Amino acid sequence: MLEIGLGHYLALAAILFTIGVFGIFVNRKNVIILLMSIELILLSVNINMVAFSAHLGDLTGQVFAMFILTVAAAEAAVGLAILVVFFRNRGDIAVDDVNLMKG
Amino acid sequence: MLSAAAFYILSAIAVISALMVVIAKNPVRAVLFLILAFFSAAGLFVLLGAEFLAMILVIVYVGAVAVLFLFVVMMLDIDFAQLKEGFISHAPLGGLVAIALAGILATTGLGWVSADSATSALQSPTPEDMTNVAALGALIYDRYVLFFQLAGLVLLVAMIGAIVLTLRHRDGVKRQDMHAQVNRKREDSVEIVDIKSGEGIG
Amino acid sequence: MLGQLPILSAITFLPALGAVAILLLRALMRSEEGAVLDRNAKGIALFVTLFVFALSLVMLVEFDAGQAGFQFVESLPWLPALGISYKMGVDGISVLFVVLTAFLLPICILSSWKLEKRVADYMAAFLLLETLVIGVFCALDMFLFYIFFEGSLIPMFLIIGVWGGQNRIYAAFKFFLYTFLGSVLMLAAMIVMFTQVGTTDIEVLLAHPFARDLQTWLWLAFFASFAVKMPMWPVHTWLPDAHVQAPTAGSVILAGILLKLGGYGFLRFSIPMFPNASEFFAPMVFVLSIIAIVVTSLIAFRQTDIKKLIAYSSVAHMGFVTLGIFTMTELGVQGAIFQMLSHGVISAALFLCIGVIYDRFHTREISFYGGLVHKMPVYAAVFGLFAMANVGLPGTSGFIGEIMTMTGAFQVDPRVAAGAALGVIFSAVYMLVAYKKVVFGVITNPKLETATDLNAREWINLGVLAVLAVYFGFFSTPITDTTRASVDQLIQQYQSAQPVEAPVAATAAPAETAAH
Amino acid sequence: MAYIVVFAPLLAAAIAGLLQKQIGDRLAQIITTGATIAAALCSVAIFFDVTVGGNARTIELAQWMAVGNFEINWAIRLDTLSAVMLVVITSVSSLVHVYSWGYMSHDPHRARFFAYLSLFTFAMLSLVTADNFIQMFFGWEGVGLASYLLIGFWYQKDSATSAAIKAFVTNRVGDFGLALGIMAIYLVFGSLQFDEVFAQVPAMAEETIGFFGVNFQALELIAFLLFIGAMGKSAQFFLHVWLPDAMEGPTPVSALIHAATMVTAGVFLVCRAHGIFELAPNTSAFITFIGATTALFAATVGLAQNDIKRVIAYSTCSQLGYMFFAAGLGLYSAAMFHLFTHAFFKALLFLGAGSVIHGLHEEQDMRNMGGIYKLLPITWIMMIIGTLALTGVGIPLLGIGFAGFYSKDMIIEEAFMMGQDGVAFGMFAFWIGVIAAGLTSFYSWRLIFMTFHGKHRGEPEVLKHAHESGPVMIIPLVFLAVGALFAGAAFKSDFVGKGALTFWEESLPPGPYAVGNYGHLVEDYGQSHADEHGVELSEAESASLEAAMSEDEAAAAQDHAVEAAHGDDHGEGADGEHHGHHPPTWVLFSPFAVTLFGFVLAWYFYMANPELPRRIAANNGPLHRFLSNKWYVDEIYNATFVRATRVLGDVFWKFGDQKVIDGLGPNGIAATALSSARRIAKLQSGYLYHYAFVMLIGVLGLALWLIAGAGA
Amino acid sequence: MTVSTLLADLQLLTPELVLAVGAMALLLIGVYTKGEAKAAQRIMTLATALLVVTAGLSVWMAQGPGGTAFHGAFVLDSFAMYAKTVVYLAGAVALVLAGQYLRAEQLARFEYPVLVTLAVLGMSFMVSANDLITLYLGLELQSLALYVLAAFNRDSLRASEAGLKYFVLGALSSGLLLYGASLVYGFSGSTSFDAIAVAAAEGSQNLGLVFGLVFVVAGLAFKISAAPFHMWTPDVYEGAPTPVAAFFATAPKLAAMVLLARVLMEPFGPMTEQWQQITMVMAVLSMAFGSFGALMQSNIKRLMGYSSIGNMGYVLVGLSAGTALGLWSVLFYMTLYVIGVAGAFAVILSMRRSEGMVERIEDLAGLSQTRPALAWSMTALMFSIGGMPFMIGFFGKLFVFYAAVQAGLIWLVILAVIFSTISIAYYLRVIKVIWFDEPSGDFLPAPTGAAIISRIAALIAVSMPVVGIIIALVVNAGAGIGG
Repeated sequence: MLEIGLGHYLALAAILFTIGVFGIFVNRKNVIILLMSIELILLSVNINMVAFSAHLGDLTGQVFAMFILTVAAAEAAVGLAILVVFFRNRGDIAVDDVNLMKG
Repeated sequence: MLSAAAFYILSAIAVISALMVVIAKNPVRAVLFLILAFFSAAGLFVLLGAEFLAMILVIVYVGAVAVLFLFVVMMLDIDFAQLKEGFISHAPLGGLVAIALAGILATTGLGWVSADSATSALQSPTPEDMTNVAALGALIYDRYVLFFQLAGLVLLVAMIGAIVLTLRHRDGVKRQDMHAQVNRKREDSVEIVDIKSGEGIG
Repeated sequence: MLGQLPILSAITFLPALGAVAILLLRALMRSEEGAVLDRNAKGIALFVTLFVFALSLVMLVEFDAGQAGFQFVESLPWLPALGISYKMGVDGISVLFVVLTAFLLPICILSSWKLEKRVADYMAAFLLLETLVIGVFCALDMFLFYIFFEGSLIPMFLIIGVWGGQNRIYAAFKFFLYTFLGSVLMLAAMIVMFTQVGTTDIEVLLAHPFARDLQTWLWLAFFASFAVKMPMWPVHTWLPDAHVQAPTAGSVILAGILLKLGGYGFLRFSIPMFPNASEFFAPMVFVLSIIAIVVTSLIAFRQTDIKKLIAYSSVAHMGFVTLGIFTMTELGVQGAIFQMLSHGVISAALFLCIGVIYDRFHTREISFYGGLVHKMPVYAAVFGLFAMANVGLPGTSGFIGEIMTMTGAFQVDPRVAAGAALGVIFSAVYMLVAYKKVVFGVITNPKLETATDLNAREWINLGVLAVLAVYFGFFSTPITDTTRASVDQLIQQYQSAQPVEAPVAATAAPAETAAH
Repeated sequence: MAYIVVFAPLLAAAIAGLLQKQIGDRLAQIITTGATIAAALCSVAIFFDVTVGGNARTIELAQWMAVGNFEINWAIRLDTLSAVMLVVITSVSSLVHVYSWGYMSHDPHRARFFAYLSLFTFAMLSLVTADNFIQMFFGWEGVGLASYLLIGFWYQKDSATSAAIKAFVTNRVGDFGLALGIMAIYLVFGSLQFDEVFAQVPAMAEETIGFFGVNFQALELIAFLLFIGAMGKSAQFFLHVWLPDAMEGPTPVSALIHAATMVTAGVFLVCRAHGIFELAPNTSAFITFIGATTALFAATVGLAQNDIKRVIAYSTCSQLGYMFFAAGLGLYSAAMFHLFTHAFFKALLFLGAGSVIHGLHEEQDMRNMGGIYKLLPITWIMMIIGTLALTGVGIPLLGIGFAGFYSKDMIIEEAFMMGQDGVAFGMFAFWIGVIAAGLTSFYSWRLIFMTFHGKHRGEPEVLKHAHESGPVMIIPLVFLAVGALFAGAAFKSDFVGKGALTFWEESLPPGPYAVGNYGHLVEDYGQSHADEHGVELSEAESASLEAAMSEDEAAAAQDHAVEAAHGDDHGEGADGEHHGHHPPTWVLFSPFAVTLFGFVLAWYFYMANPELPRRIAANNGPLHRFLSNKWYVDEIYNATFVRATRVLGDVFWKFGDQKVIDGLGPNGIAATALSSARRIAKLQSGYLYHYAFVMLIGVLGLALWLIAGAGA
Repeated sequence: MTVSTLLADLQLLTPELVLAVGAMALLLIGVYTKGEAKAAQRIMTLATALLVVTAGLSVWMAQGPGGTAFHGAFVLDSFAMYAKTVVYLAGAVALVLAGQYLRAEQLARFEYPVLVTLAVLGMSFMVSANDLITLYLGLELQSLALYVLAAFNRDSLRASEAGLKYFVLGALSSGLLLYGASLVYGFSGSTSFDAIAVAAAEGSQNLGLVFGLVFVVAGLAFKISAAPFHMWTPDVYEGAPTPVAAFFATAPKLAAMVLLARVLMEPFGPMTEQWQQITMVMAVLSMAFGSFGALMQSNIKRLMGYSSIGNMGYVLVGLSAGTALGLWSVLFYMTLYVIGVAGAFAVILSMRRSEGMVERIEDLAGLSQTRPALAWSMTALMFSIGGMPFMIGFFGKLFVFYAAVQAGLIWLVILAVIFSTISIAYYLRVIKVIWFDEPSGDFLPAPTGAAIISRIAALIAVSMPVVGIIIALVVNAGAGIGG
């Protein structure tokens, strides 16, 4: 138990991942929180990647994680831009309000 | 032993702050918790020997992304009082599903076994004689140069996207136009007016 | 002479070319020239259909009735990756249906001569329909058959939906979806057959012995399609709606030809390809046929809408067809084919008859009419003739099919024949009562005072049909001789597929033999 | 010649029917009548050619159907049986054609009428000249069609068209049986040619057919099914309902179709297929029973009818009953004989009634007639002759009488003899025959008295305009009257007597009477072809009758009869040696006696005491009601079959088709699909967190599905 | 990596290079062109030309042998070549369709064609991906561009809502995909498809790998909008500008499907039995949601959204076969689907009245009388998408079903044919409105591009003889991969 191995990291990543997902579907307050939840998911993936990388002694995981970080940043930018556009049109970013189209 | 303690502390902080991100009422606090989570993750990366990624995480995420978040939160003039309160009716079910998911994934992780072929399949084994930064650098500029370029394109798209969505030419707003400034000619701006003395500018 | 000419392709695709010509013509003409366009569209349609009819007669003359196999075969590789080819051909079973279709189309066009609503589209739809239906009868590739078979739904859907009556949309959807659902199951079965045999060539498939268990499933899937198309009880309910709502010419085609696709399918696929399953299910088909004959006759008796009545009567008459086919005796099968052809003439004529009065008074309610004979004696006579033909009076073609199928059925199981014969009684009841209510009596409805008798166009249409209905009532051999060789082969093949020579006489018990 | 007989009427019908506008009524009448008369003349020639010349033959015309063994040809078969029918049909038809010139003179649709008449004639001819069952079926339904057209000739009358439908449909019920019978024949014999079938009959006696789980004797089943057809066409009990209603048609039609020709087709069928019926004793017994029942039933109903034509119609029905029980007992030649004579006197009666109706301006109700014999004297005389012929008046021992005397009494006597021999229902038939004869006498004379005698009871206006019919109507009556007077006497020998042995040749058995009395002549027949018909024969017959007479006294009281029957048993045994065939005298007299009784009773009721029947009618006792309502058969049928058809039709339609099939089928599925669509649309809530949740559940579900699947 | 190997590698990437360089060049040209409208017009034309040229280039490349580049991260086989050609052409068509619309809606900005070009570039990498990282980056390149395009009409609440939904859910799906990718990487020790295939053969029962598979498939299923990851589709189709929806429905679908097929067939080839379970479930769910969901729709774009869900279900039926036949039936179906949908959207883009664009199905009422040519085209296209015989779309269904039957998935096929009956009902509804209903008003003349494309697509839809050609192409393409 005290010996920290791959499994511990994977478990931690799993928990973070779940929290991120959970954040998406229980959140009705604020779309920004959704974006942050997504960042949490990506973070958990990165933890996985790095943990595997360390475990396997292979740098590919880290490279992958690096690109994930890059993309995540890009995603954040686009996401926030869309959010801003939405806010300008709507004047609100409560998740509950995003349901003009349905059925 | 020490690293075990560090792992537990850092991961505890990460989990708690992640939870706080999700449940915080105030988005600003959520962003701050996010930053905290990133910091602890960066610590974990250090524990795993991925120093470069740890730094990137702090610099890119905390320095850029999280700040961007903060900026947007601030910019969008949201009346936080109006934001709808509390968790919703299906939170219990959602929580159950989440716990199930987390349980399954964590169990899988704890009992992880890699394929036998994994060792032989490694594309870029960690070199012994290089620092993490150097090793990564050697990889992304050589073997993974394609990805590097692709990532660049992704960022380009993000840039175009952000601009195309948010950039507006508002009327009545003074903005700097380098091109106009540089090409400005005397004739455009200066008018020599011959004023007879004593008559004033009529 | 025709050995080199792709006459079947010509017959099949000329109408489609005509349709394209009409549509192109419209595209080229200005919208204010609507009347001219309409006239031209009618002219093209009539010319094309008549020409196709002439071609079909040429084909019939060239057809060698003594030969059981397919003739005028054309084969082009189409999708060689899957063994699908463009293969056309006719044998004794299908050749007459081609002629029937080609024959009825000019009549449809003529009967729609007075149409004013969207004439170009109408004519194009009918021409397309002709291509598709003739294609069904000519196709010698399983998927080609399916393409034509299903494709025919499209123009018919439009015909019912655009030029139909009050409730046309419901009827069109019901027609389309009902038949579509049946057919897609057939498609699944066809795919299974293809995976089994590795070809879609009907000629090859005809010779392929399918495993017993598989036959059962394949048979059921094909049955789902053909039974709906026939239509057999209890999947017949689309037909009354479709008929009632369809325009006259639509009803003519529907009753005259489209219903025959099911029967043709049974003869082309179910019986020869799945002989064991056919034998196994024959009792079920008999029961359903008898129910169809008796029950729908009774229902027809209660109709207040004359078209619906004829529609139900069609269901009953198709009951004889399924009955005859599944007796798997030469008499029964020949009778079934004859019945289909004869029904093609008679029901077409009956719908035309209804069309005549519908054109004049725009209602199909029986109670609206009465005493028409005073104003329209010729119409009354012609309508009477076809009513009697529908009843199956000897001397009309309606009789031959019925007596042959029933006699064939009697050879297999007298009970079946007895049940079917009941329908003969009921058909007299509903048909004569309806005829009386429409034609006889005194005119009580003042609107009928203005009625005018048949005009020349209606005369020609009905006259030609009447001559056929009576001629084939007295001389059936021109038809049965044409079909004989192929039917004989079909039955021979069927018999040889049975494990033990099934006792033909007395009560055949196919269920037991098939169970082993 | 045969072509002329069969096709002249067809051609005439076609011309008159299709070109009626172009050629006009007059020409149509001439063409049709001419054609029919030509056919009649030719058929007489053929009759002699066949019977005397022995030129029975079959002319093949064309192939009709040919599928495997199912080969059906159009043909004209000429043998004695069909020749007899040809003569009856064409002669009566010609007379009716001529008669119609007068009767229909005011009708605007004469051309159509004559076309129908000729069409009917053609159909009937094709029926009797068929050489296979299918062609016979063609004629069979063809006459049904013509009958339908003619009954409904006055299509503006609802009752007429309804009656036409009733006739057609009831006939179809019979045809149902006939068609099945034909199919059964094909199953058993593998052919439908008369010759081929009849040749095989003896070999098939043991064959059985499974039908609804029961194995029937094939021949019994076939015979039974054929007889159902005959029942329909010949209006036998259960299927008789159409005949009285058919009187809605013009009277000449009734004479032609519903008296002389079409209704006898059933008898013809049984005779034609006698080979089968002979080997089907049970069915024959059934035929006897039905025939006898019909004879009695129709006679009783005839008692209480007031419509002049209906009375005659029921009379026809009753007489057909006679023919059938004769056929059922195996007396085919006797049945044919009665058919032959009946054609004349019944046509005479109908046409006479038509003359009355015509004279009284379409009055048909006898209650509104009376006392007109002076106004229509010739008609009156003709009707009397017809009635005498129908009631079979004749002098028993001398063997002299009207046509009906020969044929009907022959049947009654032979029935007695058959009963004696223990043939099923023989005695039953005999007694019914006797009783019905009395009833016949009663209603026939009732008709005469009510129509012609007593005070006029209708509108006086009518009486003023009442007139005798013109010569064109009277002449046919005269011709028929001649037939009614002499047909019996002239042809008895050929049909049932000595001549029958050679007359029928292969087409019918000559009958027990002929065989019993003249069987020994058969051997001689081969050697001497001498012309021994006619007088010589009837002399021999009367001699034998005289001999029988001497044994018993003229009185024929009922109580006496029983004893006599016993006594006769012994006598029969004694007679056995010389193959004599003689019923006891009381049997010979019994029809005569009851006929007389009937006449007296009718006279008492309608001449002596005319108030009595009216009071009976007014009292409306149960018996009267029962009879005047025709045993309530129509009502029962209405309550059962007609109603059931309606109700079933409605149930199958509104409940079966609309509720169950459409409700569960297309409409139900459509509704389910639409409600599913609505539910799915509701699932598509538009909320991000729902979508995310679904995705997550999806991943989780798929993962678990896979793990569970892999584990299982 | 030496320069020579780099050059050799880059040779295989010729179309991508052209596209990437071209896109950046376009960006520059756009920036330096005066006048927004003029820039948009010019870039639109250039971008279309660029895509057509690239398509030609990729056809030309198809003459070559192909191969792998960058240490196996990028593969160019016949499968990829075929898919690329179709994707480029679909992109060009999307641009043609967009031109007049954007001008009319005052949305004409030069970034639009640039974004489309970059998205196509992303797709190009997707179909050539032979490594998880290529896969991810290609996917993200495409997705980010699409997110922006969805919200391109930034003044429209609907469009921005569509963009937001698409983005959030898309990011979530990327997260799922990445999580799966990480597990796969952790199990197999490599991100290369070849190495993964080796590992998968070894541990097809391994829980971690199975989870990896599920998560990766889930992430990709989102892109093809297969149920239960389909929920975004109708909303985004409805909300996004119509030409964007047209683009969404064509090229990205094909690219994602090809990617999914490759992932399943190559790295996870040894796990066919496992992923068959997933694709079958997704196929059934997609067909069900697609058919039922569309029945009650009144917005034609939304209807197309549901239609695409359903159609992806049928494709998954073919994919579930897991055979070479299944693979090319997928390619074939997708090709026909892309043609049909492009044509259908061309018709939708022709639905303009003086008051602006209309997109209710009811607005098509009486089209057969007002615009017969358009009506016949739409009829043919609807039937083709619905898989009705005598239209080319039928063959798509025929072959996916055939593949499934051959693989023994007969029950799946029976379910599929039943769903196809339900789905034909809503295509029929469109046809009903066009033909049976009385005209509710004429449209303005259709934009030239849309008119041409709708007619060409309709013509292809009814010209059954050409099926053979397409089949020959896809059979050849499908032979490129498979395991």
